[in-house]
Amino acid sequence: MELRLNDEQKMIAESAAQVLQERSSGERVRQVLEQGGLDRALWQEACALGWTALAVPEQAGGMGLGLTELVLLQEQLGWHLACIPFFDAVVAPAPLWRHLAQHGGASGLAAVERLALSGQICVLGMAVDGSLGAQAKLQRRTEGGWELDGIWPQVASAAHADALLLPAQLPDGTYALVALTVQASGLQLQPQATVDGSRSSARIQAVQVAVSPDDVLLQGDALAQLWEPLRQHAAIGLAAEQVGAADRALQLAVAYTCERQQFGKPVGSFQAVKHRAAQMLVQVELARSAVYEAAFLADAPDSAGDLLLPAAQARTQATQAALFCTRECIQLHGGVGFTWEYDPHLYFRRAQAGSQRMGTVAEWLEQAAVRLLDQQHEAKEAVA
Amino acid sequence: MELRLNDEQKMIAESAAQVLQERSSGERVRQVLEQGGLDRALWQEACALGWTALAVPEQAGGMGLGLTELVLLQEQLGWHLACIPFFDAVVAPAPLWRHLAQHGGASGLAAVERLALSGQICVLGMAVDGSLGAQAKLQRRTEGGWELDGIWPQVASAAHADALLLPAQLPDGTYALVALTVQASGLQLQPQATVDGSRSSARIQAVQVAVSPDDVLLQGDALAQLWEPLRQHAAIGLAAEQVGAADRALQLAVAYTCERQQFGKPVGSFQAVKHRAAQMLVQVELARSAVYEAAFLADAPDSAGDLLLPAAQARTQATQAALFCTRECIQLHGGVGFTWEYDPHLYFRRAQAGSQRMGTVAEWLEQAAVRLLDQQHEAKEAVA
Amino acid sequence: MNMQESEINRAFRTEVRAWMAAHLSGRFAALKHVSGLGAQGYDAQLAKEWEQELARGGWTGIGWEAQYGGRGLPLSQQLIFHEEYVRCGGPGRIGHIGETLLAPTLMAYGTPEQKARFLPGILAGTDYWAQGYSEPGAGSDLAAIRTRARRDETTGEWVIDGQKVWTSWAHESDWIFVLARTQEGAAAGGRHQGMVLLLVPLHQPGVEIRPIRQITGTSEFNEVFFDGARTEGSLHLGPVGDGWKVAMYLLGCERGASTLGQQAHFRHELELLLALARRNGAARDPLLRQRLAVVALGLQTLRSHALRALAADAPARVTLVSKYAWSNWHRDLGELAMDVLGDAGLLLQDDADLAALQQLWLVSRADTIYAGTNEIQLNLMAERGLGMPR
Amino acid sequence: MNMQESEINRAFRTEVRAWMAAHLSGRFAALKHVSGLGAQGYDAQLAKEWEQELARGGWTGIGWEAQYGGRGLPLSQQLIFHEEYVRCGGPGRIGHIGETLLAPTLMAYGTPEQKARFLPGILAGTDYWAQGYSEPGAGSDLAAIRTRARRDETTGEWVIDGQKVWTSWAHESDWIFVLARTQEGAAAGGRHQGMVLLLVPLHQPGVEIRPIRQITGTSEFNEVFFDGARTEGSLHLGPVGDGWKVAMYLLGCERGASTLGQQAHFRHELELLLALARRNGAARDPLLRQRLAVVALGLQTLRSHALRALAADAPARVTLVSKYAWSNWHRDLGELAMDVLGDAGLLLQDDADLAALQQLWLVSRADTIYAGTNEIQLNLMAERGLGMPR
Repeated sequence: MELRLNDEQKMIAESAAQVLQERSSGERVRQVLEQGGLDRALWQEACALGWTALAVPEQAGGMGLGLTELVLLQEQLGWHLACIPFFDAVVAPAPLWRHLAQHGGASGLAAVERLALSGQICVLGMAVDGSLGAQAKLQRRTEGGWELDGIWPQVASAAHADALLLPAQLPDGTYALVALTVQASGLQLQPQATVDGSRSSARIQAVQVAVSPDDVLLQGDALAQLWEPLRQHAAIGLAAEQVGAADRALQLAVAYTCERQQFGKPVGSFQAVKHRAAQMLVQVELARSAVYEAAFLADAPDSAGDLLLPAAQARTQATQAALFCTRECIQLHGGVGFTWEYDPHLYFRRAQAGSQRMGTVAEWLEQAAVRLLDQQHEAKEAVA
Repeated sequence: MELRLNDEQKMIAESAAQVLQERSSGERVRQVLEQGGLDRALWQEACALGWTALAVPEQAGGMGLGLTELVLLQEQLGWHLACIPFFDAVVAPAPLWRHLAQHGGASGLAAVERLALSGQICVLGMAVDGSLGAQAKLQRRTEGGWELDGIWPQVASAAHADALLLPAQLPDGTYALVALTVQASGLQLQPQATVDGSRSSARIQAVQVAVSPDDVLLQGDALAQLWEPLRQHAAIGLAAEQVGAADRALQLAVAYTCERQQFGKPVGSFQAVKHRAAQMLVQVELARSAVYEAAFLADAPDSAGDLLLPAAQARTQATQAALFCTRECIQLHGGVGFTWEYDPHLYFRRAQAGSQRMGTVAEWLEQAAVRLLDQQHEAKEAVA
Repeated sequence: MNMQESEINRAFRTEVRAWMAAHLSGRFAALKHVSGLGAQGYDAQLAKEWEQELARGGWTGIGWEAQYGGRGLPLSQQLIFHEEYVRCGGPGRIGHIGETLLAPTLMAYGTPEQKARFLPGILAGTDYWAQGYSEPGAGSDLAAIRTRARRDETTGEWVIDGQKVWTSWAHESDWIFVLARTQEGAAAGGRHQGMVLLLVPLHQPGVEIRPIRQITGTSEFNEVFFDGARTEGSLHLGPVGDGWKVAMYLLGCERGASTLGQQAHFRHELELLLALARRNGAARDPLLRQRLAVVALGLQTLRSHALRALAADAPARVTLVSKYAWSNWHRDLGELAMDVLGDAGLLLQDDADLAALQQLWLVSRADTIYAGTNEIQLNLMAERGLGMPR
Repeated sequence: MNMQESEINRAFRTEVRAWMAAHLSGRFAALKHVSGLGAQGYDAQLAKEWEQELARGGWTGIGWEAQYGGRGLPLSQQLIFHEEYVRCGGPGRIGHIGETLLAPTLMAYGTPEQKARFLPGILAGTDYWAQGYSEPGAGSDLAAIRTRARRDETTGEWVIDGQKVWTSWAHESDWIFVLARTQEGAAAGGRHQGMVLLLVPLHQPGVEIRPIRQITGTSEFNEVFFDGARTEGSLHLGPVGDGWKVAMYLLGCERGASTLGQQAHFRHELELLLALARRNGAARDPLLRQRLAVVALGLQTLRSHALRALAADAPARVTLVSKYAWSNWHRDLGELAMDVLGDAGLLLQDDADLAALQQLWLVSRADTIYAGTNEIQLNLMAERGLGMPR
């Protein structure tokens, strides 16, 4: 009943930490940031190591593991500020691949293999808040053909994508999810400069883009029903990244303050500094506990699929941890904390950007409040 | 242009501090609390010293001073936890006395003299949130007579009142304010046990209470127009009391931690303790600045009468200061902090009670937001 | 438990529920949901009889080895018991100092005679123990204790002089374990040397107990004065001179399965608050809604964290966080409760649920102070969890 | 001002506004509302010409005595000038280190020759000064400086070796005042002894200036390396050996009338934020509304507090609060700005107003660090404001 990782899970986390220590060092991250923000070599390594196939079902050629394993990897990637779009191209679409592999028949399996396992970067084109909310329309043009028109104003990680999964509205008002390569004729991808340089963004526009039936991966009720669990899964995955960033900010602050001398002793021996670091620790470890439990629950065999409260818990704890720890990391670095040369601001930017994605803390709390204060009440009254 | 007290104002504050040091010592307050919570001797002293007449207009026999002077006194009373209903019987009704003296003619002046200057405790029967909101009706019964029926569920300081100013609804839906002695036939006053034992409360009920025309002090538009400025004045006055309580909590914490020894030195020499005390100081002094400026603005000759933003500022800063400082005062006292014997909990109770009166912080912020975000915008658009 | 609960554990959970439903009834119904900690209407005599009822049901010492009369249940079932116990309304455990603190220390450090003499009474709910650690001058700095223990050369007895404070339930207890200074073993020097942990009967002329009135107006804690108090010469627990080490071992027993019981109690308080908010309209306030969601999610996180911290391989940086986290959460809950009460919170309420929330607001101020203040906890986390310099 | 503003002050306010409207136009319009502090598009050359424009208008040294070329205006009018200057969009003052820090120190400690030589250039906006205090190993602990100054026996000149850091605008300045260690006067011992404050020309071979790239990507601060740099033997400010005292006096000059200018700049940022919230709908969010009200009321409180702290008889516990209060308020404003920006905040914005809010978010992180970190401020408040033990 205790919340503990099994040996395989521990090994995944430890080996990822080792790989990233080597392949995504601070120096390397700096280099990649100057060159546009994508570490393609690391992405290829991630593919080679099977990270991108981790949660893809076995029948589709993946390893068939769960959110817990993704969370452990995503946490390490956050810790090392690894410049690969693991969240948008692996963690977020994972429930989609599972759905397609289980319910999509042969064409579904083929799509998963083509999009998730071919080594290309296939980004899920959610809105910033994790909703489908596209300003795009998909219309049938010929017997077997569709046409896509519209705008996706701000798609994270898209500037480096090879392929995109784009939501669009059907004539009946429901949504479809369309897979396209970035070379598709009529598709324009305009990279955007981001505050968090380690994660790209792009504005995407489609003008009369031809879409083959195979590229309409999912539509109507099936997509609508998948989306809420997918959003909750993704929120837990993003929370793991935030835990990693928060923990790294703590580690940087502790290391710096224990080395930096003022008034004849390490700054880290002053009680005010120690207490701040301890408060960061509280935030980090509570958030980690929340994220791990949420992932465990997602992977439990009897999981009912509804992860609203665990996701809300993971996201709110992790967002607060990341914001608090990265802010205090700057403060505890003193003067060098607000220089470009030192790393704290990189994590600070990441934390701020993360806080606005997949729903803000206030939005998750309101959703939790609906469940706790409105719905449970109604349910109880209905029973009574 | 600097914000500074004049010599007379300084003297008022200093002499009040001296009087209260002697007449409202910790020991005395304890004694009064055990005996019901009203220090009648101190009330009589307050009358004798002219404190209760401070802001009553000169033409009505008062001293004609302003909110600044009331605020200075109220702050001292809060600091010493003085057990007299100065807020509900002096500060809150002050604008009413001014209005009656200026616009109420001879009967108005007589009412002020009778109710405000006779030495009795005449409590303004506001709702807890400072609104008129009574569940009471005033109806004309005979040519010159009225009849009052209804309930005032929770009137602060009323358990010790000699007279009450009770709002009631007229048949046309507007309100009237009725003065009654507590002996009035048909008036029932049921004392309530309070969390903050230093401030009483009572449930009041009127059953067919006869009201003479002279006792209907104000009604209709005149009352409606007076009430909002009165509520703002009162909020600033209550904020002053909160500043006093916050400052006292700080003083108690500093005194205790500088005396208490652990690990071979005063607890107050530990940086964590010093920093907490300093954060209390920040809260106290900012709140004091906000309260003083609000009072200055209220007393300024060209004051337009609208004190919404200054009152919101004073109330939010002072409420937060009082809550923060009294909570931390308990914490910094360690084990003895949660005993009955030590004083911190008395201020803690007072701070919590104060936070719920005259509008909560959230309510004041929302009112300020309306002004800052909605109304100014409309005003600007109207001009543009 | 929501996750991977085995069939065996599910059955055990059902067993606990059934027993509680059958036994926490009749005269014991008055104890339902009464926290004990300075709570109004806590009848100590009835609570002791309830402990004996538990003992008869086999619910005391459930984790103890069979040789001590326990059931040797695994940690997971201990967790389930404590959680279900409180969920079913089980009252605050008046015997917990003996059962969860002293007994494991007796098992680790006690002589065979001490174990044989004291464990059965603890298990049966007939002997109650108080803790004699803090002193007026030794709170956060426990090593500053001054209570002295010396040997009576003629009788061999220990003679104790000094004063202890914050001794919970001393007025309802039979025995107290007292940390005291003695000359023996002090040769090595250092402020942690030369102490002894003594087992001392409370009912004797040399002991005076004075209640401390708390912020709530009630008294759970006491001052205990020792003026030539005596105990048998053999009743030191562990080696004389090494009392500090034994005392620290005992404190380490506090973190355990009963954590989940505490959290189940928090859950009960939270439910009271959510119910009030639904009733009085606070649930419709956009700001209070947010704060209610924060505490509700926060409690779930405390539980996740407890389950993570209870794992045998949990590192210090995980376990050290727990006390700070729950105590501050609980304090926040108390503050929120008063804001949800609103106007009503200004008056002392008769309604039991509302009164419980007001009590919570007052009582929870102690949570960040006793058993290591926030400040001490932060020191420990920084130094032991993060390796920062002293 | 809202309160009791005299006719004279009202007229003065009108005069400032009129002058600003007439002169902050044409080529100077590009400087409107540009804060200077690492802001994009801040043209240092134009900013210097603007300083000279101000000087011609009689708006530099307005509080200086007539003997130094100033207008000797009372504090109330200095406050009005600074407030109106920023309200009218006046840019960050590139000359403020010279005018508000060095000049008063020159007046207090300078020789007649030093005053005659340096004050006119500061007043005219032709000579710019940088501050050489902090070093890589001496930040919060300024007394740990290691930069050394010795006399060249042959020429009598001062020769300086060492490194300073966080020197604002060094690359745009002509002179720097350098706090350095010298043997002279060190006999008495103590780490604050044996220092000297030297006035040193920046344009010389022994001085190397390297920009520090900040969190914003721009560079306002520099490192300055002294490798046998030289200045005239007479250019020590105040007594040799007592440099610490002079340096502290200079820091004390930071608190002054220009506070209200800073607050007027904050007001401008706040207005940008409120306008954005009205535009993008954040103003309709019940939670963001509360936070917007908090910062708006908070700024008014900062102003109330500044007016109270500027009174001659304000006690230390009042004045010591100011820096901590404004810097943390400003940081909060930056965090709120990003939350109000929402999605848009993730992208680097071209729109000048939105970009200014993003800059604010980054730049304000420095506010709680430079000129005494939060931690140092809290120490000072506790020790000097509350008399708590060191």
